[in-house]
Amino acid sequence: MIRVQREDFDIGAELDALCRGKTGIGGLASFVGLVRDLAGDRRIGAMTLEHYPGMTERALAEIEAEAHRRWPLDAVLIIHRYGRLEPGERIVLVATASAHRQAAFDGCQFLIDWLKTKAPFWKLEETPEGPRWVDAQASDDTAAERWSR
Amino acid sequence: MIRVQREDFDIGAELDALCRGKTGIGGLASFVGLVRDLAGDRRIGAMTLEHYPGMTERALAEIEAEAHRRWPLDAVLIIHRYGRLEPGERIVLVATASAHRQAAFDGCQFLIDWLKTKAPFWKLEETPEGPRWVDAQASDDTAAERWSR
Amino acid sequence: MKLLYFAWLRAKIGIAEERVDPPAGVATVAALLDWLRTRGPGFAEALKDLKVVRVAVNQEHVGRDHPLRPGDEVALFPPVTGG
Amino acid sequence: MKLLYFAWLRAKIGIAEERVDPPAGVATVAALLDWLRTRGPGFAEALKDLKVVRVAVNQEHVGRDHPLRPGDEVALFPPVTGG
Repeated sequence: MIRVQREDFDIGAELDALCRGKTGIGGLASFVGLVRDLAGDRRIGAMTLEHYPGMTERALAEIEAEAHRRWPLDAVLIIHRYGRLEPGERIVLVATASAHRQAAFDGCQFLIDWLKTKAPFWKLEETPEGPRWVDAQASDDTAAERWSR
Repeated sequence: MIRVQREDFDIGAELDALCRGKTGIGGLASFVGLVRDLAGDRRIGAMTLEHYPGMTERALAEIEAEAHRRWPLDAVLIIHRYGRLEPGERIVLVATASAHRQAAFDGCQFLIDWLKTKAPFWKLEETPEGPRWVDAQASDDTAAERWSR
Repeated sequence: MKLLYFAWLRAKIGIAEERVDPPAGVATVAALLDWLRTRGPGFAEALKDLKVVRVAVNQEHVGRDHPLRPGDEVALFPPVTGG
Repeated sequence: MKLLYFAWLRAKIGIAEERVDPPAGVATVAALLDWLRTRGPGFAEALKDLKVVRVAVNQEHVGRDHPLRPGDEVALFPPVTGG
């Protein structure tokens, strides 16, 4: 399941809903990305997440489908927020449930690695020197590439 | 933080408490282990988790400390239940928070891998043929060994 | 053809969305980028370094040689930074 | 010396906890296991295959050559299966 929304989400409620009625699940891996108050040595007041409505949903659905193709997953969840977020706020939740924990872990890491290089979101940070668009990180490309085949 | 308890836990509340006030956290990885209704091809009615009070807490505290030594983690959480649990019920929650997502993922996977081979818990399954102690799995040893050094 | 601009590309170009009718020779993404650069200083500045410009056609990431058709939705944006 | 038994070791031996005073020669974990096997059929059955018996002394995993002292808490159990 994928969702793109402005509002915050309740991790516990989302994960409960994901697993409800599925008693073959042995492991549930999840990852939450949060707004940090520091980026390198710049202090961040807040950030605004811009996205490409329509393409975002397509990209996330494709990432979800690819995770199902690669691992035996009982459930996949991607929730990504947009709009203005302050430090400590949740940005994204990805989760995978499987009979086996390694599939859950690998699938979950795949989701966030691919999302970071394929889903059309952009971060504008509020810094003491004014607004600043976040640059893509080479480390994110490296992380995504380990899943290429 | 570690906890050994009979009662269920609320994943969202636990993760919120873990991150509260820590605005340097960029990533929060977590894993929940659940009771499956199948083990291999045996149908499981329920299972009872026995543990070694005292040693359990020591073992979990040591695993927590080792995760902190190995990765730059802002917070570590291990909650493990004991007693009788039915399919779909939560057994264990491990979570790690870090400025960087790879540290969070690696730390989280380390926690569950070490816990499965070092923490004194034993599972007694209720099967149609009667109660059956779960055997340790070679794959768990293999998973734990990748963190040896 | 519908064009969309995101993040600092939108900020530099000064518009988020427009409808254009490129010259007949503009049949690929590469040709579109070359033509857009001639449309004013904002475009020239935004498209100065094409290494940091990504393109989606009909909401799919595409390469520079991707063919274009009149009804396409073409989006230009920097490398993504979500998650 | 306090002895604790867990999981199927407890079930086969039939007790969860006892206080024992082993003979003077029992100075290591290996010697304790050998002595325990002589204490009855439940012990012999539980300790038949020592490859699947783990030992903790004072709540720490130890090897077979670990030395024992009178006040120790010694626990015997199968390989753990939590998580």
